[in-house]
Amino acid sequence: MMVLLLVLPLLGALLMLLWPKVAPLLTLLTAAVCSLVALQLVSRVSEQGSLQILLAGWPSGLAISLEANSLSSLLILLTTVLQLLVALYAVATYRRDKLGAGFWPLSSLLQLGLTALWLSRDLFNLYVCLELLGIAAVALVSLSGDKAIKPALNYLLLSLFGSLCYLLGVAMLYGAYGVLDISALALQWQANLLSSAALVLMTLGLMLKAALWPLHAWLPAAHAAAPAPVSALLSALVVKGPLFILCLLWLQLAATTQAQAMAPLFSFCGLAALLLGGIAALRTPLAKNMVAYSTVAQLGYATLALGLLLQFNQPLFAAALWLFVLAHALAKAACFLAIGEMTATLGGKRLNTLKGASQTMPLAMFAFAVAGGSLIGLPPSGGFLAKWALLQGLWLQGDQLLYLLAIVVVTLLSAAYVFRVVALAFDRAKPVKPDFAPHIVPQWLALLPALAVWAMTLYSEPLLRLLKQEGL
Amino acid sequence: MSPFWQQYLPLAIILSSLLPGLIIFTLKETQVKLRISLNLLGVSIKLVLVLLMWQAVKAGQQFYFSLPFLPGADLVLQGDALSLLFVVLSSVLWLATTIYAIGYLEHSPLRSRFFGYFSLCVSATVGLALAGNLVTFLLFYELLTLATFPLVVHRGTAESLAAGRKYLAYTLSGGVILMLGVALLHSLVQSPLFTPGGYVAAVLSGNEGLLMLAFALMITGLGVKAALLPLHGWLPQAMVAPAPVSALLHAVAVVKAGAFGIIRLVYDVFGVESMYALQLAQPLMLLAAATILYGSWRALAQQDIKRRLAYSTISQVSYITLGVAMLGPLAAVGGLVHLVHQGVMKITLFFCAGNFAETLGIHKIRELNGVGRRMPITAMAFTLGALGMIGVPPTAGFISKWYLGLGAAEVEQPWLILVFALSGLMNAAYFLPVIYRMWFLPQSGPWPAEQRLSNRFETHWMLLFPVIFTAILLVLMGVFAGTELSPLSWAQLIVEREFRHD
Amino acid sequence: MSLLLFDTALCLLLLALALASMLSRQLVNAVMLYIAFGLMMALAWARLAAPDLALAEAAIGAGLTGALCFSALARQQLDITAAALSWPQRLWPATFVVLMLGGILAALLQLPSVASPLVAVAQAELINSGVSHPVTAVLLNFRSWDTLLELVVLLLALLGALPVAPAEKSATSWSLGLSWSRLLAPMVILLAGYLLWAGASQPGGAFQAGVLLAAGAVVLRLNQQLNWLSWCNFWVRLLVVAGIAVFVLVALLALWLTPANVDAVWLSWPPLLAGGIILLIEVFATLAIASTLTLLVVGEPAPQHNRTESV
Amino acid sequence: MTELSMTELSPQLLLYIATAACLFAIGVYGFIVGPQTLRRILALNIISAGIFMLMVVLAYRGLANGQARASPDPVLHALILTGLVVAVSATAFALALLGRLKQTQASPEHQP
Amino acid sequence: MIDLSNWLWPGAALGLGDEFTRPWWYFSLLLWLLFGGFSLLSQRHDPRAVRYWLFFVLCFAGNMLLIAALDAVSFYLGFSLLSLSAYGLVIHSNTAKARRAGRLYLQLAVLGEILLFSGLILRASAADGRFDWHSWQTVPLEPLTLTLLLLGLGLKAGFWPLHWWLPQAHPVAPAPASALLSGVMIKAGLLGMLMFLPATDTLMQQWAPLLLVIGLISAFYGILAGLLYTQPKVILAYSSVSQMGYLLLLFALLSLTGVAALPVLLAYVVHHGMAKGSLFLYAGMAGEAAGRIWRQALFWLAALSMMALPLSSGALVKTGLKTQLAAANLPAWLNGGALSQLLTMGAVLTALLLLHLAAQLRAPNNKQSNHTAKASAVNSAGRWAFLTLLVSALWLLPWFMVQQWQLAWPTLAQYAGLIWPLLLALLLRWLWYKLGWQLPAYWYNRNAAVLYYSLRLKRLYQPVSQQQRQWPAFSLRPLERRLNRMLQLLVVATTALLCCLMFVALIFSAV
Repeated sequence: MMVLLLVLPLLGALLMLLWPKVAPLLTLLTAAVCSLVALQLVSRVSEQGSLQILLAGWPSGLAISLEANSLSSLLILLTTVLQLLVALYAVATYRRDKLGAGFWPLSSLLQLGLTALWLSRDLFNLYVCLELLGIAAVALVSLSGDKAIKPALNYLLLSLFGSLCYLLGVAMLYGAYGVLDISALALQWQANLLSSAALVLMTLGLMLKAALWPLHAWLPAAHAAAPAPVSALLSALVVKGPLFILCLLWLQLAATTQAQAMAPLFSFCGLAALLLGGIAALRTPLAKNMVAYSTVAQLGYATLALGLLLQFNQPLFAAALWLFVLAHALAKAACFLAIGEMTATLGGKRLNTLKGASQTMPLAMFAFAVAGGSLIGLPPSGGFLAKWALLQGLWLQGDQLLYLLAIVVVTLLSAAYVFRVVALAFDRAKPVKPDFAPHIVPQWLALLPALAVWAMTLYSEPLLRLLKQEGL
Repeated sequence: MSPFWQQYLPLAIILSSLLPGLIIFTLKETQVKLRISLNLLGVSIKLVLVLLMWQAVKAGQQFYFSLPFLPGADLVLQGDALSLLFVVLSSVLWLATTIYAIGYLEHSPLRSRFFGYFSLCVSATVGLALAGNLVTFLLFYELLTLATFPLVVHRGTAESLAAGRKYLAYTLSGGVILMLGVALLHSLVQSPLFTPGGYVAAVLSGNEGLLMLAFALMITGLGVKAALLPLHGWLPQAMVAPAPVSALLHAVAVVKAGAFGIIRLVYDVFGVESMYALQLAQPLMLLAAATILYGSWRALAQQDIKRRLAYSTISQVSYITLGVAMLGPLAAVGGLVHLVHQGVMKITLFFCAGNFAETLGIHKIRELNGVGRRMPITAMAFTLGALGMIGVPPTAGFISKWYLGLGAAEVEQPWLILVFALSGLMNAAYFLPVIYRMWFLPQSGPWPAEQRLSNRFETHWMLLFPVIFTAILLVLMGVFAGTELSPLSWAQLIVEREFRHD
Repeated sequence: MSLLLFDTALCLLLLALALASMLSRQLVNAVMLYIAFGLMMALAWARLAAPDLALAEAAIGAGLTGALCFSALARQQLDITAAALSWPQRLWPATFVVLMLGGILAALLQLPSVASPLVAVAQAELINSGVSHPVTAVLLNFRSWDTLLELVVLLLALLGALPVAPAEKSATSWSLGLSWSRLLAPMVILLAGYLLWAGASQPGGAFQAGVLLAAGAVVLRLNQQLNWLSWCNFWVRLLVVAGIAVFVLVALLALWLTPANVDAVWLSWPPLLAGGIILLIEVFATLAIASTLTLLVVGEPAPQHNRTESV
Repeated sequence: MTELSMTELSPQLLLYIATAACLFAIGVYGFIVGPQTLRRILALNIISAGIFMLMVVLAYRGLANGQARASPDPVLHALILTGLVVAVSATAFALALLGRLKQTQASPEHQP
Repeated sequence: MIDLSNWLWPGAALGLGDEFTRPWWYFSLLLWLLFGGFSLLSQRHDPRAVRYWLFFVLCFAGNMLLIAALDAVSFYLGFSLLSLSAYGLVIHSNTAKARRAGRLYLQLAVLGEILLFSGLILRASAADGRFDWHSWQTVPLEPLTLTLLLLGLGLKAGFWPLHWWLPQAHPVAPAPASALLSGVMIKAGLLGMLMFLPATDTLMQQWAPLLLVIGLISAFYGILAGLLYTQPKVILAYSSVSQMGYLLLLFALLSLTGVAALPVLLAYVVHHGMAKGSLFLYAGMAGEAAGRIWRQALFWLAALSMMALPLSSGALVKTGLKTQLAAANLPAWLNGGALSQLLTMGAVLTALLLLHLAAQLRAPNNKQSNHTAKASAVNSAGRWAFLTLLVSALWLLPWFMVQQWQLAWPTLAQYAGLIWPLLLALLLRWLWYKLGWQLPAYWYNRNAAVLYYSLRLKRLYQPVSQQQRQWPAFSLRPLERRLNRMLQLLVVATTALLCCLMFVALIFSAV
């Protein structure tokens, strides 16, 4: 089943390269089949526990090991479903938006990279996946033409730098312990200078790639420059890949002393990201930049949850961390699709373009607002679930008033930037006229993930249970 | 009633406004008839369902519907006496407001959107009333915020947008703080069903500080919507919304949601005994009293009709809080019954203000001179509403004030009677001049913007009938307070159930 | 001792070259110094008992990267010198870097001197791998999944580069270069074939062979030969994707061929057929790598064609 | 491990390891400072060269110790090969992007 | 008794079971009907007749309701209905003066309402939430409750020192309305006291002497103040203040005599209502009486009854008052004899005031009555007929009183005691007239200071213009720009710092 998930997008991409004319169809087909398979994988994993494969049947250590636990399978499902959705959106708009033919194979390969990343439990294989992801992402960003080249290049260079830092860490660890498999490594792990240095290097590299504060500077430009479906994929999925590896490292490998030493820094970075990212999102005059900064801010939640998890070892924080990731992925995809659709239709990239959008493009605006609700954490959305888990954890831990206060502030900040847009959309004084009649299908497609993130709460109990016990 | 209905009736009540609302969103502006009939269909189905539920609850039946949500806190809808009080209020006033809004917005743009959100807003309110535990309550509380925002900014002018932003800033902050409090309480005792007498008593010992913190947080969160003193700033600004919205906001949806939440919190979460044990009532009482006086005081100086009404709301809603905070049965009756009475009175006043604005273009109080002659029925309704607000018998307002006063004496807080007296004086001071202008002064000039809305009546019949309806209602509720159908006896039933376990 | 002296000299040279490349004012100098650095690096690797890697590094680090850099340089004004940086602009990064270096060095001192336990495992499993050269065994059997993904990365780079590639200017061919390249081509193919074959038992393999082939192809292409070698051509595309496609198809076939009583494992070759399968994959991978690299390099227009493309 | 002999590595290995680390550091410095994009790409290549060199040295450890079955670590070599291909792919892509960037902005490059 | 508690608000009940509510009810009904009939004629050409009748009927309903109320809520309903509707009557003429007076009236009425409300609440609560005021009789009063009730009801009753609105509001209303105000409505306050302040209560008995003194002061104050005005209706209003003082005195005696004074109180109420009503009616039509002796005779008949001429109802009640005073067990510091002397002196002054009134009625500037011009002969005759009816009823009253309340006819000695103050007053008045004593002109017709305070109050809650709060204009934008610039640097610095921190933290954790 895992094999199918890996092979299908790859073969699909190859066929697309050979016959570009059928590429959209093939993308849809691949994504749809993969979604079904992923769904099956999720159900199987939840029934039978995690699945492990040693590739090519070699003994552990020599072979690359893959593991599909419930978290991985959920993330795979998320990836495939979003891929399907974005592909549908792209099919609906590619003629209008002049999306390059490269989009189809690239997005399929991106899916491959992500799936491989979620499954892999081998440090070096993860490096290859990271590179695959990075290059695919940059290639996708550069699709939108000349204006995107500079951010794309910047993104590529920083991403490469991050990967190389990670690679150095891998090399050091391999030099020290002689294994690459994470579970094997965890058995031999010692907290010494070498492992610490390796961890620091890997963390730096991964933080850079995941755009965690303060290494986020490349993200807004790159995400804003990309075409709408690409931004959706990037914000929703790509930045989560390095984050996933980061969590793997710190939760499975790092010794308690190391984790404890690092936790406050993560928490601090998370809070800073939330605050500064939120302020930036509030002040930026450009629509897509706003959403991109919001990604920076929202990633702060994940960092914060990671920090708290390391500090207190409370399973609720693990649940919060992954719920943030899931909810943010869905919500941000909806946001980018909606904003992209609106800016494309209304013709302009400044936020002012959205003036009166509630009138001209009600559906897209509604999608944005609904997704924004999850970003803020309004019940009963996925964002709320995550925040709830975080709050529960903090209250249970006791005496964490500073964090609670900070959470209140940043929640309000996120509300401020979401409703800044919404309020603008309700401005009926001088609404911006659309350049052409708004298309209805893309707007619905933007609405779907937004609704999905609210529907997440229907499965909150199993989700919480799974993620809590899993916690990586 | 069959078990099926016992389970699904609460849901059906919510859906009866939600579904028409969602359908209305998709309608075109030109499909007026379809929209109106959908709206009215929803209203009538809801009324019938509520009536059924009312009958059953009176007979002592319980309604319970749940969906799995968070661990330890399902999404629960339950119909008990207290929730029915609010549900009945909102459904009946929804009827009035719907008709009013149809008339009010007859030729304005974006009506589908307006009515869609309008129905959403009512659904959220009803859901909030039927919420069976704190988490469900929180959920609908936030949904209410979201559903009302588009209504507040409906006009889309710079002023209304500013008001909308302020509204959001306040209510979302409140929501977040409430969420914090709910989470804290949840971490202590989970979120069981609302139970008369509260459920925190079990964990009281050793957790006093945390419980007090939770209470303070939740009151802060609820206080924003209930417009308690330092948190009331959004309410006067939100006046720029169209009249039906203001009416709904003030009478049913938003401020009442806050007040209702406080009732729930005090009686069904903490319970009287825990409130005593934690000594939480006194600060709340002080706060409410201060709000009452402050609201009345600020209302005096307002020159805009709706602003004056808004400050009046700030003051009047705190009567409910005060009644709850006094922790005596009589005061509780007063507070609960004021929930209904204030709603009916305030909606009447806002309807009237809307009528003046729509028919004659009157927004300022000084423009009201002699309006009693031009629009006698509306002016009469306004007078009745204002007298009710002052607490003049036989209007509904008197009944609630009477019970509140009795309650204050019962719990031996006679200074509260002074508060009521002062507030009553100020109420008179800001309402009587208005009445005076309407009836006793001659018209001072041409009306600012007169429109001829009807040949037969003083204004459009859809604007007039709801006003008449609510005005009559408010007198009937005062005069026939002793009957079984009156809110008063229902409030007594609730209080009896709440205090019986003591 | 003399070996240590040699090592010291080599290391110093490497450092000096790298530093000079980073600090030189002019980009042209930087690129040339970098190429020199790459060659030295290959030397160092050869010294460290990694001749196949040295081959690859020479081909890539010195050759391919250098060529790419030059062609990129040709796009910018070569005489551009960097504006002198102010002291704080240099000093702070330097401090930071030195601190970091200190940390890393301190950490690296703790490395154990023994080799990884995997070496023994790999040696033990080598007989089951179907090839006799351990590196090839690791690449195409033990960790073949990495290799497959690596091929995908290469393909991705091509896919990314193609749309952004600037329009190619028509370049006139140079007759001497043409004759040279005609002479070169069969030799290159021969050499590549050998490398490929050798990979099974000695240093060498698909990648080195692919790079070599690519170099030849690029030279020919720049001399207006092999004009069919463009992305628009279906067969070229087929060639490019063939490496991955064959890899995957063979793996699927192997999966299908697995007897029912054995657990089907992804990418595991039947022991008997392993050698043949690996060779098959290597052949196609070589072709794919060669064509991909060629397209990557000549996807850009070359204003001058007397570049030393051959390795 | 006593304080004096902090490491068990031979001087030869130490020399190469130190060189590799220094290369990494030089690359990082170049990446941070280097004002032109091309220089940064080169810096990345130097970084990767440093890392690969470290890996080569690590693979060489067994030989330096004079162990019986002398052969360098094949796994590391394979990793290096894979890494090299990945690095060159990325470099090629980066250069392609750079070329396009230069073409679009005809003006001299101004770096962030 | 009509029990409405299941129908209206809880505890609602109406009935006339009491010894004083029944006569009060009939008497009020009579006066209302009489004045109503009079209004039919007098307000015939009133352009705002509808308004007049609306408030008239509302007042009527309120008054009747409050008398018949058996529970506090009904009483309060009637009371507020009466108070608030009377506002419409006060400002009926819509002149600036009327509006001013109306404002003052309303301010005080609302204040009174609220105080009454608070008092009732406390009282009801003390009685375990029972609303039935009969059941309150045995519940002991508390000082706060008593004060609140006295103030609340007193503001309606209008005795000193709560009389401010009375001399302002009564003169500006139309004649029948003033008659009703003075004759019936202000008695509502007194009725409230009778209902809610049981005479047998201990606290009440302690406070009674105080009330008695207040009543006396009020009686004198009203007259002395009245003498300083020249408008007939103002004089009459002050006379009402004075008479309410007597009534308060009687109310106090009620506690001191153990309810024996109740018949006198009732009789006094009836007497005053009719007499004052007649005088107000006459004052409203004084212009038409010029030169018609019969019409003027009506005035004198009413005035003499007021002055307690023997055989008049006035004489009967004054005598009753003195008798009760003598019978009361006064505290030591109140000398019964002195009080009696004071009462006599009060009688002199009352007579003097009425003579002053008569003089003012003759004065030319007071003769214009507002509907002289329009009134047809028939209308006018009809009105005079009503007045005649009233005055004759007034003079028939003594027999009724004796019948109804078993008041004793005064003895001759008592008659003599009534006569000589009258004569003394005549003498004084004559002397005054003859000698031409005149107070300085600015002592007369002064505007009451309370109007000024009323205006101030109004300005307080209805500011003429809203004060604009000026916020200093400032923008955060430059600051933000600077911050952004700093942050740009900061990001780099933080990154470096973060790396170092991470490393240091980890090294320490490793060691």
